[in-house]
Amino acid sequence: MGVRNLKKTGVSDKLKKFLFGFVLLFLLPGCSDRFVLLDPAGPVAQTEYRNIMLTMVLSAIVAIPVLAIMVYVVYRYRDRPENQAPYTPNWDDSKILEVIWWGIPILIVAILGVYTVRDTFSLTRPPSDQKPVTIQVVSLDWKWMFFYPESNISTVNYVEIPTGVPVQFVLTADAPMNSFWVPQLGGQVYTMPGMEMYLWLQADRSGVYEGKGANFTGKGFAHMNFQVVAKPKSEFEAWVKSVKRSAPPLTNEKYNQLVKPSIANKQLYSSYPTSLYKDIVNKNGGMYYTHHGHH
Amino acid sequence: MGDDFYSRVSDGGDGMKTKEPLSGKYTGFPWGHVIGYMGSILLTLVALWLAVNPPFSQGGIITILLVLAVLQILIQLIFFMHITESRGPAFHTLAIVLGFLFTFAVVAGSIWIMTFNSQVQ
Amino acid sequence: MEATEKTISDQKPQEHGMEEEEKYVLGFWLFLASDLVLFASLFATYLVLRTHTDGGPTEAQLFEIPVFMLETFLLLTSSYTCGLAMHALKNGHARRLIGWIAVTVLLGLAFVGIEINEFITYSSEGATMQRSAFLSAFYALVGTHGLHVSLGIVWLISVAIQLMRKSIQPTTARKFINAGLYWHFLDVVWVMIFTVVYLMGVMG
Amino acid sequence: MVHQIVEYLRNADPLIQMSAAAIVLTLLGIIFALTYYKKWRWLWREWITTVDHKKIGIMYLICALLMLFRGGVDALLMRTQLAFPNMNFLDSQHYNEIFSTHGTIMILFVAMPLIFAMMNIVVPLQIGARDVAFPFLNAVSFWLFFFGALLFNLSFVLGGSPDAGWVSYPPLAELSHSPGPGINYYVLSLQISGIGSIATGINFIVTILKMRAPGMTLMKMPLFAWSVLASCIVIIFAFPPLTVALALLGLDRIFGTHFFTMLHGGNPMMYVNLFWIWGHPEVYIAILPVYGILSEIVSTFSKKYIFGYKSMVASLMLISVISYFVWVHHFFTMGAGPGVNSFFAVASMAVGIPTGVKVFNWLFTMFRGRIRVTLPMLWALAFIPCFVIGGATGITLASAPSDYQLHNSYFVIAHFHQTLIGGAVFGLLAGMYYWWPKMFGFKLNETLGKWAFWFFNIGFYVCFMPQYALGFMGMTRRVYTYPAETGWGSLNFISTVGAYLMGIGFLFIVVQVLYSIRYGERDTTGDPWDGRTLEWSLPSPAPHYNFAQIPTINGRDAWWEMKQQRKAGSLVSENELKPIHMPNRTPLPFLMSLAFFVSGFGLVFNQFTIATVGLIGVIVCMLWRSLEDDRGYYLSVDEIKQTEASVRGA
Repeated sequence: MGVRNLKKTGVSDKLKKFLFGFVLLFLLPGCSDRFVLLDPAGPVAQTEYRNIMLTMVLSAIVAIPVLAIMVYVVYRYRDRPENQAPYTPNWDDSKILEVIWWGIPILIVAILGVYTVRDTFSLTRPPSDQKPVTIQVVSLDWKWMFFYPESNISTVNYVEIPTGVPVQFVLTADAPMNSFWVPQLGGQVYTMPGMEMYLWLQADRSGVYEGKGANFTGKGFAHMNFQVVAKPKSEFEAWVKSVKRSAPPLTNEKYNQLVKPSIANKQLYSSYPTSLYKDIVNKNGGMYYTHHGHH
Repeated sequence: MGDDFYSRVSDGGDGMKTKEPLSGKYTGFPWGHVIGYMGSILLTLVALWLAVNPPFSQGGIITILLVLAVLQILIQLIFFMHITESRGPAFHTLAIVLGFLFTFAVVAGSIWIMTFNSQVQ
Repeated sequence: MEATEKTISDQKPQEHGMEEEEKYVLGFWLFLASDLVLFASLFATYLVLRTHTDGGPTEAQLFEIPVFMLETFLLLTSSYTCGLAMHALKNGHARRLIGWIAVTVLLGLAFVGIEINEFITYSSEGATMQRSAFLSAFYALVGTHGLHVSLGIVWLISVAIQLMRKSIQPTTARKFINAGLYWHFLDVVWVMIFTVVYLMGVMG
Repeated sequence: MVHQIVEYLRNADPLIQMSAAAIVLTLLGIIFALTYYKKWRWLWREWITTVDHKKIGIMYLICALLMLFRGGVDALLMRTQLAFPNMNFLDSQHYNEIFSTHGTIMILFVAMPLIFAMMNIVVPLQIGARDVAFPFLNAVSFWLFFFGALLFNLSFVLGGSPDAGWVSYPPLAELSHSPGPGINYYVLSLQISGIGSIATGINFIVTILKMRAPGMTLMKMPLFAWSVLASCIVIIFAFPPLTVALALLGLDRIFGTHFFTMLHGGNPMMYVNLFWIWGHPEVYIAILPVYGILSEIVSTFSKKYIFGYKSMVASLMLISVISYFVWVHHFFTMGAGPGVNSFFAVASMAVGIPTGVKVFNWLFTMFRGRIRVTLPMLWALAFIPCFVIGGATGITLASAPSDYQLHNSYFVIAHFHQTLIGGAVFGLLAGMYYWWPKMFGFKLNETLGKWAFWFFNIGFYVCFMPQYALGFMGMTRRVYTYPAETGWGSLNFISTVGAYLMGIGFLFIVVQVLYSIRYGERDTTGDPWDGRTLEWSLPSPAPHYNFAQIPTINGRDAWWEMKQQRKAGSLVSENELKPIHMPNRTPLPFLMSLAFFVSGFGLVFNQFTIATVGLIGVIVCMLWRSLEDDRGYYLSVDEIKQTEASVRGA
């Protein structure tokens, strides 16, 4: 995060130092489990976490000295009669200095650029070699619908995934554009009507991870939260079986109810019409795009 | 454009015809315009012929069509809009060049961004 | 980027010399550069949406070669006659100048008439602006150009009236130069519409 | 339409009804005061029909400060709602309207007019010109901005505010999901003021390129003028995509087309794309002139030439071009593919290079200088650390993999407020304090100014630093409420406290201005800060023709060098005076923009008759202008002598 304003100014200086310390306290990794971005639970979130830290550290390498120089300069060259510091009103150019401060940012951007490109490409590939699970996601007004094409079960605002296995979320929307975000597992991808988007996530440890819609969609937007429960593969499979056994089926009529703007709680469905997901994509313009899962 | 022309108009309107033109092309037959017109008609016909009877692959044809269009635009800019003429710094040329750069950025950029995983044809 | 030393001097009141007129011409070029990007945005929209026909008419089904070729020739020729008008201006022939402007205006009117007829034909075939995203984008792009041409016609007429009243002076000359630039610029845009919309359209 | 409006007002929240009543009362009060003090004629002759760039600049400034007040109240309402978990101060709909109008107003009706105010007041004075290149067009720009802002603000009381965010993404902003007139207001008011912005861009490019005083080559031009040039280049190329995006959204909503709809092949992403082709350059439009302001202030109050002038010019130009190649970083998460994201990520980071160079150059301008910490310098000094941190977090957001996590979180909110408040607003306030004596002839009170500064500054950090942390806690932007279990409560509360501190800071500025009108130190020299550029060679406020005699320029920091050469005395030698040609005042810009407003208002409610009447009005005004023979008038030498004698207090 870099250093805050450290200007030399008596009492308010102390105040600012206090505030800075205060903010830093909240930022220290691990000091609270609520800093979900600093507590990645899978390889995707881990890559993104490292990228965030790298950019911050490299920016701080420039920012902190700049602020230090500023404090020093303002202190040393104040316009006071007794100030003995040199005064060179016509000195306005230095090739060497110019080369240095064009050079430093170029160098830093070059380093960051390399890592950024590397990570950007790597994030489009599955995070591990395990056989992946596919889950289709539809954002609605104002709820999240999940389909498991491999086992034909469906859920609302609740999704279970096996740990240690890459999960390919295939996302679309049957409502205004939203964004699918599970901070502890990895970053977002927009859900858009008629488009199929792909997002690889993986949980390496069991747990309950909060997910949310991150792109504004109107009145009920603030309530578009869902839970991601990661558990070992065997438990996950047992859960799928229990849903198939005990939950009601999702019919087209029921889905048409769900599409209407409303806020929903967790729901489970033992089956859904097999063409439902494809129909959702196509009715909103899916025919204009070639879609491809599993790269 | 037409900067040198201005100096003649504004240095006293009545002296216009008697004053020596700054370059010969302003008097007599408008060769530049005729050449530009012929060129643009020719380019249009060639483009149409290529589009109707494509002699090879579509991608290649589209590239050629775009090249022909750029030539046409250059004809308009040079023979009719006289973009190359100016006295003093050619700020207007700079502006138009920037305009074309950003035009390219908007069109090519949008296609690159928006047609990812979309059906182009 | 070194500038010219020549700037406004006190000797010539700035509003009455060539500097004033030069400012207008530079300003107009800047407007054209900006307008170019406006068309770029419309082209980008068209290119992204051209396949989104929603089961409705496609480009190849709609466009007719004789119609858009006629439009193209009318506009190219009007650009040429506008150039001849400029030639007349540079030689100080006020009457010839007004004559060529009149020819240009007539060619422009013919162009707009044919375009309106083209749009009416399409609409009567069910290809309205509300039918599909492709058609929305088509009408937006070609229609914006047509609107520009119509404005150009009004502008040329107004310049011609002023030329008839005041003959050639710095102000009227500048007004015609800008109107002429605008007219040629519309040809530049049309060349791209001809290529990207019509030719690539009939290629299918 | 009338029915719609009455229905809306009857069903509206009491808060809105009360505000509507307050607005009506204020208007009546203003009308009464103008009539009672017989000021209508004055208002019409001196302000509404003026084409003087200085007066237009002052009108921009007043509007911007009024809009800042409204945007600020919006901000406080939002922060109040978010201060605690599960608050019921505002409902979801109300909150959505408020954050949408807050964003739109702050960017388009505060940042832009503040920039235009500085440009208008300073640029001609700084380059030794008597006005801008096209004074008439300049007035048109202002009135278009004014009526655009008016139309936007009307939505609050007449029919409902836009509620789809300041970006108004479709399909949320389409008729299918936002049926009321709110988004129409958004589309049309931005369209109207946007036309004015493009015209301003063209106007100032021509002014700067063609109207500099003799001897002022481009490389001797003050950096503020350079920065305005860079900003205007961005304006003329970035605004057209916005025009198109809004026009197409408007066509969708009013004429039933399918550019961005969900059905019939529309593609909402294309709006997002077009919007940000404008949207990102837009923030550079706001920040580039601030770089110029900083350069002027730092140089003046360090009593030194700006360090690395050529570098500064090069970096301004570089930023204005690169800014056009970064727009995708606002939607990296749209899945445009790793190639696209990589290109735009690296381009976005590359903007940091020239920006970093500028900071170094400011530091080395102060190095071995003599620094006077006056009010403008204080704000400039506060700008630097704030902007450095904002820039650093910007680098994080530019890196696509980081952005996947931080996008749409409070981290983004903190980042762009840090660049737009800590950057643009701090810089513009610095500029306002710096040029205030030139505008009005008196200085603003230092003590009150320092109170304002500390409240605003400390408030800023208290408000926005916690928001970075909230981003790391996964708080998404635009939520109107959050449950207590999230643990976001304490930091949100701190943030709200900060927002109120900033509010107090703003009140201090208001008090400071009111106090100083009466008691502020009068500027009798015209050069209260020991300035370096030409505007300080003029009396404060400058006479309406600016320069009795256009000076000849020999070097950068022209006035500084003149002062070194001739220690005292006026620059004007009376015998060399010549009559000055001035443009006439005209009601046309006002009337034409009013016609635009009528047309826009009609379209908001799908009333095509009203819209057509407005458009006809616009065309009539244009034709009138084209055919009228307005040659301006001459100020005689005697009049100039008299004016000079009175303004210079001789």
